[in-house]
Amino acid sequence: MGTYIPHTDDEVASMLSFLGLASVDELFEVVPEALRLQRGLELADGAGEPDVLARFDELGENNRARNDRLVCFAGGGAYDHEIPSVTKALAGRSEFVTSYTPYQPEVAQGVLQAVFEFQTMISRLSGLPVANASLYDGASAAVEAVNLGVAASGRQRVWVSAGIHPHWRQMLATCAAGTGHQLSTIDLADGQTAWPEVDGLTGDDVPGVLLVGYPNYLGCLEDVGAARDICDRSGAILVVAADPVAAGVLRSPGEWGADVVVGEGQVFGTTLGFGGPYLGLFACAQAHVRRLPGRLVGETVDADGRRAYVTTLRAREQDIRREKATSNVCTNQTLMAVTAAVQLGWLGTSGIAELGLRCARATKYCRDALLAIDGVTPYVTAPVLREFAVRTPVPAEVVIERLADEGFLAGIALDDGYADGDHGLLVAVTERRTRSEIDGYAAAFAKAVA
Amino acid sequence: MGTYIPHTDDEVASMLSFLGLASVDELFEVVPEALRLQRGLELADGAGEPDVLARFDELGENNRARNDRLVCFAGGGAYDHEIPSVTKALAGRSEFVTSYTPYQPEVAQGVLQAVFEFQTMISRLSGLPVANASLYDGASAAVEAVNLGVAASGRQRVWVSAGIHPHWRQMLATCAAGTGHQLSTIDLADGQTAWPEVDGLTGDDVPGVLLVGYPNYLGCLEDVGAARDICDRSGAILVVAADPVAAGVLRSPGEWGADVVVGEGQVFGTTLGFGGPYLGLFACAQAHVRRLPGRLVGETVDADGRRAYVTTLRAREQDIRREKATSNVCTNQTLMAVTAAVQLGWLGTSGIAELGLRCARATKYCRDALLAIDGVTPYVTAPVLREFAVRTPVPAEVVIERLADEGFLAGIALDDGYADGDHGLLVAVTERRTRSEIDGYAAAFAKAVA
Amino acid sequence: MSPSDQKEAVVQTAAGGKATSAPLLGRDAEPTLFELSHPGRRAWSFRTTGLPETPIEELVPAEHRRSGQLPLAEVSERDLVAHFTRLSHRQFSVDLGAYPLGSCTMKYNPKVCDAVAALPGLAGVHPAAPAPLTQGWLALLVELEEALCEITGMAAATLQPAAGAAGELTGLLLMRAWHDAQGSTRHKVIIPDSAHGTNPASVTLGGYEVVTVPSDERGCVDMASLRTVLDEDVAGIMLTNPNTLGLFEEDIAEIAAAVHEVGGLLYYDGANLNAILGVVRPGDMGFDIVHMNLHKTFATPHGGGGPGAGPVAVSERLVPFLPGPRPSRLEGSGSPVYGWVVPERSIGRMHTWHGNALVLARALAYIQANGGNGLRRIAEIAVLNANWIRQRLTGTYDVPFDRPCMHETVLSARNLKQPHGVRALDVAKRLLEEGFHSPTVYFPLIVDEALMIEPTETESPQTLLALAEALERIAAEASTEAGATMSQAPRPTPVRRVDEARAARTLIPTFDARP
Amino acid sequence: MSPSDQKEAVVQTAAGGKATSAPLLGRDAEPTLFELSHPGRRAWSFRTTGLPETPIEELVPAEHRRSGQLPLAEVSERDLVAHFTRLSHRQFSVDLGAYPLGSCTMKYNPKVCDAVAALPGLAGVHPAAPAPLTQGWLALLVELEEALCEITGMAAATLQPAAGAAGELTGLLLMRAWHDAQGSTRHKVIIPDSAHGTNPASVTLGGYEVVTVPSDERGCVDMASLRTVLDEDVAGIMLTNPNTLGLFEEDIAEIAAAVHEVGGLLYYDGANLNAILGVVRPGDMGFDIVHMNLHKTFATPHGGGGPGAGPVAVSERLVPFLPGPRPSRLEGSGSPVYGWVVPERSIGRMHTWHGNALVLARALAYIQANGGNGLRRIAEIAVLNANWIRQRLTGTYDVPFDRPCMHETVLSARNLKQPHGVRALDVAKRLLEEGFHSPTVYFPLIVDEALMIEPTETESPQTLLALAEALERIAAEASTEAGATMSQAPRPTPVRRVDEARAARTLIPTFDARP
Ligand SMILES: Cc1ncc(COP(=O)(O)O)c(C=O)c1O
Ligand SMILES: Cc1ncc(COP(=O)(O)O)c(C=O)c1O
Repeated sequence: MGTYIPHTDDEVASMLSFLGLASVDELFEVVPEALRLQRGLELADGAGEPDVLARFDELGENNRARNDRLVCFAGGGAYDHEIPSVTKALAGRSEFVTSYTPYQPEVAQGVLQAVFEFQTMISRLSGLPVANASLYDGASAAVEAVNLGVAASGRQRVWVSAGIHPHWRQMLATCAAGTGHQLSTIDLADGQTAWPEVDGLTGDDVPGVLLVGYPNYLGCLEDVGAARDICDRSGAILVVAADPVAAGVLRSPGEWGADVVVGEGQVFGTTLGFGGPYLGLFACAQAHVRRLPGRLVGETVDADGRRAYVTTLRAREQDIRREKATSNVCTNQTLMAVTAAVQLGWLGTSGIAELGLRCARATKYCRDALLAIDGVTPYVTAPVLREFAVRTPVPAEVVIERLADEGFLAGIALDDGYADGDHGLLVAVTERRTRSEIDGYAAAFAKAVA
Repeated sequence: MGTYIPHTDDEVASMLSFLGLASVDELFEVVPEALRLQRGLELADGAGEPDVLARFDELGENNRARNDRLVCFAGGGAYDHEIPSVTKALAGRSEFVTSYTPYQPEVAQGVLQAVFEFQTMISRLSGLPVANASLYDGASAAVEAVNLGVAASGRQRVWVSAGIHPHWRQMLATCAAGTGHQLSTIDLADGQTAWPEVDGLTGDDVPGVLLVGYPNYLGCLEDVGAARDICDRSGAILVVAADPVAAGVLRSPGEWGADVVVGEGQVFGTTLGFGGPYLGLFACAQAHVRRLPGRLVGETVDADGRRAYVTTLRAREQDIRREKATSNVCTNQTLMAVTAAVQLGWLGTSGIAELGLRCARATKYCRDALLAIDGVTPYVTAPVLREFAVRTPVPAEVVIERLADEGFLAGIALDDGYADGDHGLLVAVTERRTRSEIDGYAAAFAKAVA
Repeated sequence: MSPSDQKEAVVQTAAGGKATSAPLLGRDAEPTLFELSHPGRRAWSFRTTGLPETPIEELVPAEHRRSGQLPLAEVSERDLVAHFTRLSHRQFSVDLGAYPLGSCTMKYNPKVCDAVAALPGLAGVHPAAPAPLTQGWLALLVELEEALCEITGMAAATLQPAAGAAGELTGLLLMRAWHDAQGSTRHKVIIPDSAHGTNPASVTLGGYEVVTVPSDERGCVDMASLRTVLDEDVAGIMLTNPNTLGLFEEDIAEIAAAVHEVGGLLYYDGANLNAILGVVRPGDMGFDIVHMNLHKTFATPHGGGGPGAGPVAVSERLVPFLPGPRPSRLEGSGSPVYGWVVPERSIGRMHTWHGNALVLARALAYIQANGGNGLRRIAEIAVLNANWIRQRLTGTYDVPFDRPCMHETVLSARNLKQPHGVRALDVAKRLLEEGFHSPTVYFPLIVDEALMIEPTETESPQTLLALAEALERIAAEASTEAGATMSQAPRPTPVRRVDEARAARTLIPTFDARP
Repeated sequence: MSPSDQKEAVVQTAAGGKATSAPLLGRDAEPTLFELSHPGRRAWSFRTTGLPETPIEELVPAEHRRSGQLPLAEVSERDLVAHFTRLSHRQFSVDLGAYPLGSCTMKYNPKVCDAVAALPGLAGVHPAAPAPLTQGWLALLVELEEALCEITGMAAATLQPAAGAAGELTGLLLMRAWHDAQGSTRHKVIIPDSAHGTNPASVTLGGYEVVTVPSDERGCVDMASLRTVLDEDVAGIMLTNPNTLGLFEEDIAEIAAAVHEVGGLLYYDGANLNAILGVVRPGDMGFDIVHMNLHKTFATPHGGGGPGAGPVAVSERLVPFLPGPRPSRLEGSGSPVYGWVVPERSIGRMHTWHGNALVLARALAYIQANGGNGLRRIAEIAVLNANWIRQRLTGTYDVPFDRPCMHETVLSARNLKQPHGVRALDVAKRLLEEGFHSPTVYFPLIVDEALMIEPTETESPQTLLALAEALERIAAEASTEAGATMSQAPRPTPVRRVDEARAARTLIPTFDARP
């Protein structure tokens, strides 16, 4: 049996005798007899490390959609971006991996400084002055942003663009059951949010928060200015769900006038990993810093006046504020934040720009190639950056199934109300896709829909 | 182009101007014009990391004999043993990987202590009081041992058992061309060295060194006592080439009376890696410590009396002793020594015994299974531990080729004078081989020789 | 160019090769990546794609194009590596030494689980790939769910919540959905005054009002006061058992009966599950909803603050409300086929995808490595270690509740206040100098000068002894002259005591906000 | 059982969880693994094989069976990890900071090469597998050989030597084989007095006698004295160019002519190849035999002292003598097929297998990443960095040979001797306190108080400046009171100056030899 317990039987015996106990069972005498489990757990006995590894290796073999076997054209919030050896090596250092929340800053400057650098980078990406130390994922960041927006605006009505990832909207709905927020989904027209007229609305109908994607779920670039305009006229808080990978080429949400920016940070060095752990990004304007959810690292000095870092504005947090806290988040995704800091350090000023540009180039090339196929038509015409949707003559599920046999993960079938009766496929093309991969994909695609 | 150079063009320019130079070419003016390369190197331009990785991944795909695809029954000095995650993680720490020889002990206690612990473990394994910090591989350790033996005995004649790995014997011969040692190969009789009579030999014929394997290349357990006896009677130095993986179950060479023990340390946590880098093990009796080749770490104290480690007896070494050095080795295989220290720490007292026992069990099971096959006969009858040879009705090369198609690396074809006209296959069975693997192997084997 | 000009040229940029911030060599501050940045440097490289180099103008409409560059650090790969390697040397971790941080279960994280999480067949899978292409992952998740249900004694579980707090909110939303389904609207959720801060915070997010019940002199829920607050308006109660004092709520059966009596549900905060693995199961205690912290009980590494995973298991009657879609073994003969199923009355999603999948994989690997037998052993030794420390330190430190504890023990440093005003904080900082991470301090709130010590089962008796001796030395010091200087601790660390007040007063949340 | 008995029971064993030996927390010594050992503990686990559990008696004859157990450390995985992690924190490395260790070329080691060396398709291949099953490896080795030949200007190379010194011996044996083939027996090999110690040591192992030629005032081989020792008994000469003073041997063509004149061969010690990549090639200088240190020039990590790789390239006439078997591209049409070929007059094997294969793979990856253009740039910047440091420190330190240097520069600390007797050793130790690894000291032997500084191309101008400023501070200190205390350095390190004399006097080579 594999075990990670150091104690030998003699040691256990001598510790028990120190406690005046005759057996380990006596340690649990406080547990009412009637409640105790009268049998062993019905789980297999412990296995050695090699056996365990072998089992999981086999599980992996049963996943056909691994990106070392199927060339990945799927996106929808999870992308197959380059992860250099240096990011894996540094973010994998055991000091980062096996430590916890920096409660003792004197021995946690490593994580604290890395997070401080992460916050700085996310602040620059979003164009807003403050970013937190991470949230669970994009969806949970959106939920927190809506909570902040409602508290800040004092209004429960939330206008959520249909261009927001459907899973995010589902999670918003789940959480609204608790908070009582009123969510209104605002439909898209040709890939962009068709915001309703706000003037003249009264009472409950006046939105307190607007949530828009940039680019949105269909990959389209939204007119964030229009949303900003509504917020100016209604006093609503503008939350932009931005794809951070585009930050090197697109105007920053801050520049567009966002009050809060959220995003999915998986694109910065975190593996696809079947959806997690990922990285919830959260940045906001100075005005909202005391409503910021999650941890925040700040710079200060130590007793000798040396520069030092520490988690700060703790008075917002649940362990101090309890039921009045801005959020309940405690454990977050710090390791992914450190990973993103390394990855963004690796990218740097020129790399982040190059990354966005390369995604856009590959996407255009791929989109043109697919639209050249008989029966494949644009899903919408709004401008896209690194992801796009097409209408397919056969169900998207069938396209995906057929292309898997050709060595491609074709994309994501549009559902959740997008497909409007029609067949829609969402295709993402990252900087990792080569011309020959895309040509091969288009050829297989043509066969699949012929 | 991938580059690891930080300098920007402006920086280069300002550094040049600081030196009063107009161009980088001027840095090389000391190089006679006529000698300078008048063209660029005829090598492809630099490639980015992902392209480089992709190329090597493809090279790997062209190696059919990878142990994640072919179940490994090959040995002959390189074995497919368990390498736990913990060994990879710890020996892979960049402090161990990217440092060099501990010339500044104050900032190299990590490597120094790890090597000190390694030396202690190898000393215990060999049954001798001193072990060095590693040599290149088993063969080079054997060469150094013979050099030591000749110097210690003052006699050039070296009796080398034919049970020593043929490649080692070839390297001994290569180096003897320089040292002038006279090597005599002593044949095997049914798997064990048939030492000639030593009494009555005179002058040049009297051996100064005996070199015997334990177990030997055919996997057989030699009567080391017989060799010891010859040494006692002739004053020769006894060098035992021991398989360290067997140390948990076999009498130690030191107990057998070895003066020097050498071995191949790959078995302790180092990957097959197509033969390198491996780990040359070297241990000797106290009497020979001043003739020890390579580095030696010793315990001492620092200025505050704190326990500390440092490389010692440096006066033997080439950087001080120059042409009178005991050896020319400088860079050795320290990282593999650290790896072995971790692996032996992981194995511990019970693990090293279990390892030998499991190898022996699997070997017996496999040998019995093969010998049950028509036409497959024992190569020799001497007792074996974790490796054995069989005679095959078809050439061993053919067996290997056929079993590769069935998913097995069948073993090593005996040549270099072993096969004595017949077909011989050397088979190694480590603790990693399961019953179903061995059964499958035997079944495929039967088909292959039918 | 003179040396001084030279200096000009480069002085803006810090020296990436200078290592005085590595504690091995010195105590300097490590420059930020931005200070190591030099215009024009780079580390990145991408695949050669062979794609046309379409200009940005043809790709992004003018109004969407960013005007200037997005400034990030510009460093060489060498400086990037040196920077983060030095930072790692400024960071304590479980791999360096004991981390008895109460309530956090900082046990050893087996390296084999890292290898599992790095397998290309698991790490390289896109979460939106259809079920037929991800059978391995689905099988893994179903196996984990089943194991967790067996361990907790529940009927089914969701693996979506990304951490404990997310699990709590999930549980409260399940509570709400359940009561709605019963057609009853309730407003209150009861929590003990010893509860972890995430509990009340989650209650608020669940749309409930917190009702706090005090602990009695035994450190357990005060039954009397509980009964006074129990009524039809109570949706449920949140408990952790053993509670945050490390004490087992012996009246749990009675509590369960009383709460169920008024139609309320029992929520189990599983942060302390390590104490009872294989010994007693929340389901058997009467709990309806259970969250687990896989990053505690099941040894998935804490990552400097995350990621974690907080699966929620429920009793039969709550299964239809679980978040969806759920990984499920589909009926049918032959080798099992897996797919996604949405419970008919699901509260909806609680994660963008399927939860922190690679953390879930690590936890299953850990469960398989230990096995049913090994898991119980974990609880036994964790409790043994905690009681040994408690016993050993009784008398040296105040023991607010003098009863056998479970996997952790809460002591108090209030006895050290005289003569030199030594506080729990000082003990925590001073302990760093002894080579141990500090316990959790000032929690639970109901204990004054609390020191919450959780050794976990992976620390040896020798480590426990050394920890106890260190705490004894500190207590002894407190009464001597040394006690007066304890506020100086820690001394050997790369930074000394950090000015938290200043950080909050003049907020510097980014490098750009520096004065 | 009383606390004190308790202590008895465990005190023999050190506390694996105590981290005061990690410089982050303290300055204690780290216990050895043997002191952390406790009877009965274990970390190992093997595959479940399902094989019969045959007793040892049936497997190993009595006379071969070991009597007692083989005692090793018995530790938990947790303690094993903590021990080696703490040791790593007590170790300086390139990844932590600049390492200007002259002659060792401690440049940054790209992480991508680690990934290459870890590929299952390379790392998992048995070296005895026949050629048809290892085509990828053979192709890799052939490509590397070709690249190295292009870089050095030679005809063919062997990849077998495991390090530079092994390459030297290989080269000398090639020399011997060549002369034998010419039917001439020669006894002498010439080396300059500035040569690295491995050169004379290898000469002896090659069966030759060392003849040393002095350096002239320029720091180069003294032509006059060379001519006096050149005769028909000279088998060859070993040179490194640039030499160990970091100076280019400008008379190399003349030297080559003179040596060839008497029928001798020229051996190139490639330790300093980094300086001339793509600029000038040993082959074009007239060398017949060239060894390379891949762990220097081609950035394969030094591993705390190894592994390295020391391929030897030769000119056309020596090809038939190369060690074998050699990986070769076999003639034939279509996609290339690779196999092993033994040169007809091969001197034989110089490695058990094919050399340090995974090191060779790393080097090829590095060559491909940099490319032909990148390799020349490496030489340019390496030389630029060294000259900048040299120029900057001229006047502060003695410059024994006042000429432009190549990739490294040798300064002397003799000017610091007065008034406080500060020596090169003190400078080296004091520099550690400034956050840099020390240069090579007291080598080459012909320079008194030598400080041999090789910055390499991967250190930035900012790092160079900081290094220069540190060395300037130290020089300034030497003349002040601080100079008197410099023998105290290093101060912040986990151990202070180590007593080397004592280590040699009372040898403790193993834990078991401790008094
Ligand atoms: C008792 C208790 N409940 C809940 C939590 C919250 O868990 P998490 O940090 O995973 O959100 C914690 C962990 O900090 C805890 O200790
Ligand atoms: C000039 C010179 N020659 C030869 C060598 C020997 O190389 P290696 O250490 O790889 O055996 C070295 C390295 O130390 C060296 O610096």
